[in-house]
Amino acid sequence: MENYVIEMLNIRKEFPGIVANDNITLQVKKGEIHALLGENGAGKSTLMNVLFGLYQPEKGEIRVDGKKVEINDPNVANRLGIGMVHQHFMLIDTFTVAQNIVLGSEPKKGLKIDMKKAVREVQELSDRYGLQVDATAKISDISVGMQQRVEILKTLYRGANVVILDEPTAVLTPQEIKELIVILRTLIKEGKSIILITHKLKEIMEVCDRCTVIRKGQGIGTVDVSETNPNELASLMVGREIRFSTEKIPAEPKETILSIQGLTVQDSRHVDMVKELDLDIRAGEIVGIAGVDGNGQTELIEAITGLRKKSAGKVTLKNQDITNMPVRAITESGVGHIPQDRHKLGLVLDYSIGENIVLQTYYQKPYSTGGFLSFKRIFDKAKALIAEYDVRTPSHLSKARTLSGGNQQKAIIGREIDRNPDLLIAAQPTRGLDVGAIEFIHKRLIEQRDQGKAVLLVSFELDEILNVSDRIAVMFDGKIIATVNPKETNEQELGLLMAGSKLEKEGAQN
Amino acid sequence: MFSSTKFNFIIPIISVILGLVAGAIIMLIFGYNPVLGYQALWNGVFDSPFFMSETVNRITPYILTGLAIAFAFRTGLFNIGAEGQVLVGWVAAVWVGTAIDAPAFIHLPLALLAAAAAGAFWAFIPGILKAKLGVHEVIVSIMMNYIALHITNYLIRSVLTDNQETTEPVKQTASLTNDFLIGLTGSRLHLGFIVALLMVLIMWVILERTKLGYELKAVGYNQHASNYAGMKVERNIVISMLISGLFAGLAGAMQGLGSFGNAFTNTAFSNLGFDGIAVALLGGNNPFGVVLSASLFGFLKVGSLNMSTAGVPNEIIEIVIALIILFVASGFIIRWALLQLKKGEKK
Amino acid sequence: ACGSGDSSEQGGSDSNSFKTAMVTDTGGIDDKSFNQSAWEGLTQFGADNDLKEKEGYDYLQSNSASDYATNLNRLVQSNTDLIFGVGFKLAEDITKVADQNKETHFAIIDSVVEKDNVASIVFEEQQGSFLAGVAAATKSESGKIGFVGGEESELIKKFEAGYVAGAKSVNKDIEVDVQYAGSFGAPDKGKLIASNMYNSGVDVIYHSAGGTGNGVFAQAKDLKNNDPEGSYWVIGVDRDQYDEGQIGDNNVTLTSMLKAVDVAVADVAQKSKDGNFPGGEIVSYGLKDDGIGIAETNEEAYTDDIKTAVDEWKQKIIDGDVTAPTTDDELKAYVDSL
Amino acid sequence: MLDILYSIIPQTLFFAAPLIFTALGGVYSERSGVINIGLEGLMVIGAFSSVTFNLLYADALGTATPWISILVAMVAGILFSLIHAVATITFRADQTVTGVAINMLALGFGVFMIKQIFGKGQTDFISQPIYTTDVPFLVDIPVIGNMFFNNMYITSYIAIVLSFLAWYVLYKTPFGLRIRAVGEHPMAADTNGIKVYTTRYLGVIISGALAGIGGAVFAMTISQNFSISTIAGQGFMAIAAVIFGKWNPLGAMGAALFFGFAQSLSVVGSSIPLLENVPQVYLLIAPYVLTILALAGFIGRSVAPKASGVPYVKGSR
Ligand SMILES: Nc1ncnc2c1ncn2[C@@H]1O[C@H](COP(=O)(O)OP(=O)(O)OP(=O)(O)O)[C@@H](O)[C@H]1O
Ligand SMILES: Nc1ncnc2c1ncn2[C@@H]1O[C@H](COP(=O)(O)OP(=O)(O)OP(=O)(O)O)[C@@H](O)[C@H]1O
Ligand SMILES: [Mg+2]
Ligand SMILES: [Mg+2]
Repeated sequence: MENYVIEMLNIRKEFPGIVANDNITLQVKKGEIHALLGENGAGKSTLMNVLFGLYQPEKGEIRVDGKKVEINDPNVANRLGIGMVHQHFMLIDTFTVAQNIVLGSEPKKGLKIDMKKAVREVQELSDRYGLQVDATAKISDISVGMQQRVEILKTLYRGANVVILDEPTAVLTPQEIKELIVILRTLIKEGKSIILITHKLKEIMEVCDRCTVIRKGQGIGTVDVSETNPNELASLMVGREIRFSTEKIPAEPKETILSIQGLTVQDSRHVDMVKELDLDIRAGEIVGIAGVDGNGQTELIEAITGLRKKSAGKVTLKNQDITNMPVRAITESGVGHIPQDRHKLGLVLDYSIGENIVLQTYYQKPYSTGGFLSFKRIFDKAKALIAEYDVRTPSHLSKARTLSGGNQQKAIIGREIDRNPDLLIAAQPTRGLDVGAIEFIHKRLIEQRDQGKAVLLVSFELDEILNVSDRIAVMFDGKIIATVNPKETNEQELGLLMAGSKLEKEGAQN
Repeated sequence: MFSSTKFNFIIPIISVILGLVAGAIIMLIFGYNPVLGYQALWNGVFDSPFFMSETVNRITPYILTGLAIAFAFRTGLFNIGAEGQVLVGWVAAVWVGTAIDAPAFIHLPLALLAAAAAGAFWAFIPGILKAKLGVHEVIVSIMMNYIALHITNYLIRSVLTDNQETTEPVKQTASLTNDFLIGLTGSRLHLGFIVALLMVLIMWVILERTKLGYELKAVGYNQHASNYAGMKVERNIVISMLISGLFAGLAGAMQGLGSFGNAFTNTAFSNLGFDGIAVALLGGNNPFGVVLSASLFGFLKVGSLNMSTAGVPNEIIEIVIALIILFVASGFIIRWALLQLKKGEKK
Repeated sequence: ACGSGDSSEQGGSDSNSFKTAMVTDTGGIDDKSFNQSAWEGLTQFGADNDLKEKEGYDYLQSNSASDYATNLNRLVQSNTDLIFGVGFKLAEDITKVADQNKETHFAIIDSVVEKDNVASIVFEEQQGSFLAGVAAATKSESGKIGFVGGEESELIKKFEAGYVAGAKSVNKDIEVDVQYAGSFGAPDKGKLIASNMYNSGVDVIYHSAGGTGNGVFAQAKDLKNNDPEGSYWVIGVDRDQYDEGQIGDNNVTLTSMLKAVDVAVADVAQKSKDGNFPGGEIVSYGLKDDGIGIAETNEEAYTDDIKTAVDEWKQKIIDGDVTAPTTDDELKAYVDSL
Repeated sequence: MLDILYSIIPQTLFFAAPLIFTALGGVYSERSGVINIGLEGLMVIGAFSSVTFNLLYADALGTATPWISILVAMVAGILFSLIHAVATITFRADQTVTGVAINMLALGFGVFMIKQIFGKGQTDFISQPIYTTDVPFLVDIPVIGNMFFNNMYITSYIAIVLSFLAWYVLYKTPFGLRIRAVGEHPMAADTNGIKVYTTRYLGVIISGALAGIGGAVFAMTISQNFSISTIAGQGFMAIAAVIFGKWNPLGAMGAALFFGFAQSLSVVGSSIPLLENVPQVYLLIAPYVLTILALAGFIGRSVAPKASGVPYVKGSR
C-alpha cells in the first residue's frame, strides 16, 4: 500500500441544481506536489473546500495519514495539518500581516495580544522559508504576490503539513511565480506535501510530481507528470485537442490610431506612476505591454480610458485629442476596454448578464429611445452575443455574479468587441481562465487586429505577450524602456528588460 | 419545489398569520380575549365605508414614504430622512395651498409640486454631501429630520400663522378632497390615493423601464463599474436622493392637502417616515409590494383604534406589526421549513 | 351604514340613555396631565349619574394626529350624545366632524371652535400662572426666577405672560429667564435648561413643558440632594405635581398651577345631560369658579407670606381689579403700568 | 467665560452619557458585521426595565436600587438583542429590517407591559434616581475641579472609562481582533478557525447590553420615569455617533460628547446677551446643523466595516 497523506475517496458534492463533484478520488503522497487540473467550473475549488472543511460532502470518505476523518470545520482541517491558500485571498485588508496570520490563535500577554511576539514568530517563520514578508506591513499596502506569501505563512503558522494552493499563480507576475516555485520546493524539502491548482500546464510540468484531472465534476484520472506532456494534459482536461501557440498571419500595421505623448499620471497617493510616456499604436497591430505589476500599467490604461486624471501629456485617438474627455466621450470616440478587474470594473455583478451586455450602450438607440429602455432589443442583443461568444450561462437573465470567471470574461469581451472600437484595450484578459477559454480569447484579439483594429494588450504572462503581440513595449518605472519584436526576443531577454536593464542595441525608444 | 416567486407571496402571508397568532397568544397570556380583539380590529376597518375610506387615507402616505425608502434602497442608499422630508413637503404644500389664489387645475398641481420639491430639496442635502464628500447619508438624514421638525414648527408659528399651532385650511382649489368622494362615503376620502398609485407606476417605470433607472441601480450596485461605463456617479447619487425625497415630500402633501387639509406644529415626529422603512422592506422594496405592505399597515393601524372597545390595549398591534416584519425578514427560515415539509411529504 | 342603522333604533330614546365620550390627544388617559384629568371628570360625571363605563361614558385613545378624526367619527357613529375633544390639537378635526354631524354635540378643551353644536372650554391659565409668578417672586431670594416652556405657542404664551406679570407685580426688578425647549417630550433638554438656570442663580422655575418638565424636576431634585439647604424650586403645571418633587424628606415642588379640566368636563357633561348644552359658547373657567387654582400641598415651602401674597392677588383678579395678561403685548402694557 | 465652561462641561457629560453607552454598543455590533438600527428600541427596553425595577424594588433595595436597575436593564437589553441576533445571524434576516422591527417591538412591548404592571401608560417618578456627586479631592483642583469634578454623574465617568476600555478590547485583545475580522471579512475569519456566528452573536449581545445600559442611564438620571416618549430619537443619535466616530469607540465617544456640547451650547447660547435676539429656531437647530458642518468640514468619508449588513452564509462566496 502506498503512503498517502491525503486520500479523498469517491467524493460527491452537490449544489442546488448542480453536481460539482461527482465521485472524485484524489490521493496525495507524502512529500509530493500534486497538481489538480480542470476547466473553469470543473469542481476543483469545491473539492478543496471539502477537504478544508468549508463544505460537507454528500458522499465519500476522507483519510489523513490513512485514518478516516470527518472534517466539518476549517478548525478541524487546521488541526489535521491541512492548510489552504484560497483562490480569492482570505486576508483582511485593514489588518497587518502579523494580525492576519495570528488571527484565531493569537499569542497573549495577560489579556492583551502579544503583538511583539506575534511579529517575531511570523518574521522567524518567514525567514525560515525564505518568504521575505514584512510582518508589520498592512495588507492593503503590499503587493498581491506578497499577500499570497502571507497566505502561505498563515498555513505554516498553523502547522500545516499539507498545503493546498488554489490557483496561486493566476494573480502573480512571472518573477513572482519563479519565487513561488522556489518557496514550494523549500516546503517540500521541509517535509510538507502540496496540492496545487493551476491552469498553466507549463507550471505543472515544471514543479509537479503527479496530476489529477477532473472534467465537469468527474475524476478523469491521475497521471505521473514525468510520463505525460502538456498536450496530453490539455486534452484530458478539455476532452479535445488544444492548440497552444495561436496561429496568425503577419501584421500589416496601417495608420496610427492611438498616440500618447509625454503622458504623466499620478496614483491616488499622488505619486507619479506614469512618467512622460510616449507610445503609438497603429491600425492592424497588437501592441503588448510587458512589465512587472506596479510599473504604471494600470494607471496608463486608466488614463487612456479617462478613468484617471492625467497630470501632463496628450492622448490622441485617430488625430482627435481625447486627453481631457470624460469616460463616455472616450468610449464613444472608439475605445473598447476589457478591464483588468472584471468584478470591480467590468460588470455590475447584481445585474443580469443581459443587462451587463449593454453596460456601455444602454443609453443609445435602439436600446433606449426617449429615455425608455427596450428590453426586447437588449435581450435580443444579449442572446446573440451569448451565442456568438459561447458564454455558458443558464439564461441571459442569470445574474452576472453566478457565472464563472471565464464566462464573465467572454461576456465582457463580446460586449467590447461588438461595439466595433478602433482601439481595443485588453488588460489581463485571460487571468484565471482555463486553456480552452484562453485559446478562444486570443483568437478574438487577433481577429480584431486582422480587421484593422488597434489592440493594446497588457499582461503579466510573458507567454501571452510573446504569442499574441506584434510589437512588445516593455514598461518599467512608468516609462516604456524598450520596444521589441516578439519574433526577435525571448522570455529571458524580456525578463531582464522588465527588471529595468537597458537594451544593448540602442535605438530602442525611451 | 416552490418557485422563488411563489415564495415571495407565501412568506409574507405566513408571516402575517404567525404575527397574528403570536398577538393572540400574548392576549391570552394577559387575559384578553383574542377573538373579540381581532373582531374589533376587523370591524374597526370594515364596519362601514367610512372607516374603509379612512383606511385608504391612512394607506396613501404609507405608500409614498414606502416608495421613498424603497427607491433609495434600490439605488444603494438608505434614506432614513423620509421623516423630515414628509414634514417639509407637508408644510410646503399647505403654504402654497393657503397663500395662493389660482384655479384648481393650477393650484393643486402647484401645491403637490411644492411638496415634492421641498421633500426633494431636503433629501438633496444628504445626497450632495454623500456624492461630493462621501459623508454617510444616514447620519446627515437623521440630523435633517430634527432640523425639519424645528423649522416646520417655526414656519407654521411665525410665517404661516401669527403664533398659532395650526394653519388655515388650504383653499378648496388646492385640496385633494372631493365632494363626490365625500358624498359617496361620508368620509374624508381624498384623491391622494390616485397620486400615490400613480407614483407607484412611475417608480416602477423609472426603475425597470428607463435609462435613468438602469443608471441609478447600477450606481447603487457598483460605483466603479458605473464609472467605467461612463455614468456620472455623483450626479446619480444626488438624483436618487432627489427622487426618494420627492416621494416623501408628496406623502406630506397627502396629509396637508388631503387628510388634514392644513399643517400643524408637531411635538414629535409623525413616524410616517420611520414606518415607511418597515413598509418598504416588508414590500421587498418593490413598488407593488409597497402597496400591499402599506395596506397592511394602514389596516392594522386604523383597526387597532377600535380594539379598546374590546378592552384590548392597542399596543398589541404595534407588537404584532413588529413580529410580522421580523418573520418576513427571517423568510429564509420559513422557506427552509417549507422545503423540509415538502421533503417529508415526498419520503 | 351600521352606525346609522343603530341610531334609528335608538332614536328618541329616553334621557337615561345619555352617552358621552372623549377622544384623547396622543397623551392617553393616564398621561398625568389633562387627558387624565378629563377622564377623571367623565368618571366623576358617570358616578354622579349612575352611568356605566363604556355604556354611559367612554374614551378613545389616539396614537397620532391621524387618529383624531377616525376616533371622533367612530364615536359619532356609535350614537354618542356629547363628544369631548381633549386638547387644542383636535380643534380642526372637531370643526370638520361637527360640521358633518350637526345632531351630535361636541366640546373642545383648550381651544375655540365656533359652531352651534360645539362648546368651547377654555381656561384662564394666565390667572393661575400669575399667582405662580407671585409665589415665585415671593419665594425667590436671588431675584432671579425662570420659566421653561415646551413649544412657543399662543397657549403657552398665556402661561408665560401671566407668570412674568405676577412676578413683576411683587418685585418690579425681578429677572425672569424664559426659555423654550422646542418640545414637550425632551426631558434631556429640560434638564439642560434647568441646570443652566439654576447655575445662573435662578431659584424658582415654573415649567409648562409636559414631559420636558420631567427634566426640570430631575435637575432640581439632584441639586437638592447634594445641597439640602439650597433653594431649588419647581412650580408644577396643570395638576398638583407635589409627588414629582419628592426627594427623601424634602420636596422641591413649591406649588403647582392647577387646571381643573375634570371640573370643567363634568360640568359641561352635566349641563348637556340636563338639556343645557352650551353650544356655540365659550365656557371659560378661571379662578372665580375654581377652574383654575394654585396648590398648597407643600406646606413647608409654601409659607404663610406666600399664601398671603397669593391670596391677596387672587382676590384682586377675581374682583377684576387686575387682569392677567395673555400675550407679550399685554404683558408689556401691564409691566409698564406697574 | 469660565462660568460658561463650568456649566457647559458637566451638562455635556450628562447629556452625552446615555449616547456614549449606546453608541459603544453600536460600534461593537457593527464591527462584528451586524448593523443595529434597533439601538433605539434597545434603549427603550433599558429605560422600561430599569424604571420598572426601580419602582418595584426601591423600598427593598434603597440607594443601591438605581445601580441594580441598570444591571437589570443590561440583562433586558441582552435578551432583546438576542431577537436581533437570532433573526440576522441565524435566520439571515435583513439587518435593517430586523432593527426597525426591534424598535417597534420594544416600544409596543414596553408600553404594553407598563399598562399591565402599573395600570397606566406612564410610570410615576422613580424614588431612587442617580444623583450627581462631587469627586472628593479632585473637585478642589482650581478651575479643572469645577469643570470636571463638580456635580457630576458617576455614570458619565463610567461611560468615558468604558469607551477607553472598549477601545482597548477592540484594538488590543484577541477578542477585539476577532470581532473586527468577522466584520471585515467573515470568510477569512472562518478559515482562520474563528467561530463567525458566535462572534457576531457576542457583538450583538454587547450592543444589547450597552444600549440597555444607555436607556437605563437616561431613565435613572434624566427622565426618571418611563412613557412612550421617554426615548425619542436618542437611539438614532447614537447611530449617528457611531458613524460620526468612524466605528471607533473613542470616536463614538467624541461624537456623543460633541452632540452634548452642541445641545448644551444652544441652551447656554440663549442666555448669552449677544444671542438673545436670535430667533429661537436657530438655537434649536444649531446642534444638528453643527453636526452636519462638522461632518462635511472635517470628518468626511467614513467607511463602514466591509461586511456589515451582509449575512454570513458558511460556504458561500
Ligand atoms: N457556492 C456555490 N453555490 C452553488 N454552486 C456552486 C458553488 N460553488 C461552486 N458551485 C458550482 O460548482 C461547480 C464547480 O465550481 P468550482 O468553483 O469548484 O470550480 P473550479 O474548478 O474551481 O473552477 P475555476 O477554475 O474557475 O476556479 C461550478 O460549476 C458551480 O456551478
Ligand atoms: N453565489 C453563487 N451561486 C451560484 N454559483 C456560483 C456562485 N458563486 C460562484 N458560483 C459558481 O462557481 C463557479 C466558479 O466560480 P469562481 O468564482 O471560482 O470562478 P472563477 O472562474 O474562478 O472566476 P474568478 O477566479 O475570476 O472569480 C462558477 O461556475 C459559478 O457558476
Ligand atoms: Mg476554483
Ligand atoms: Mg478561477
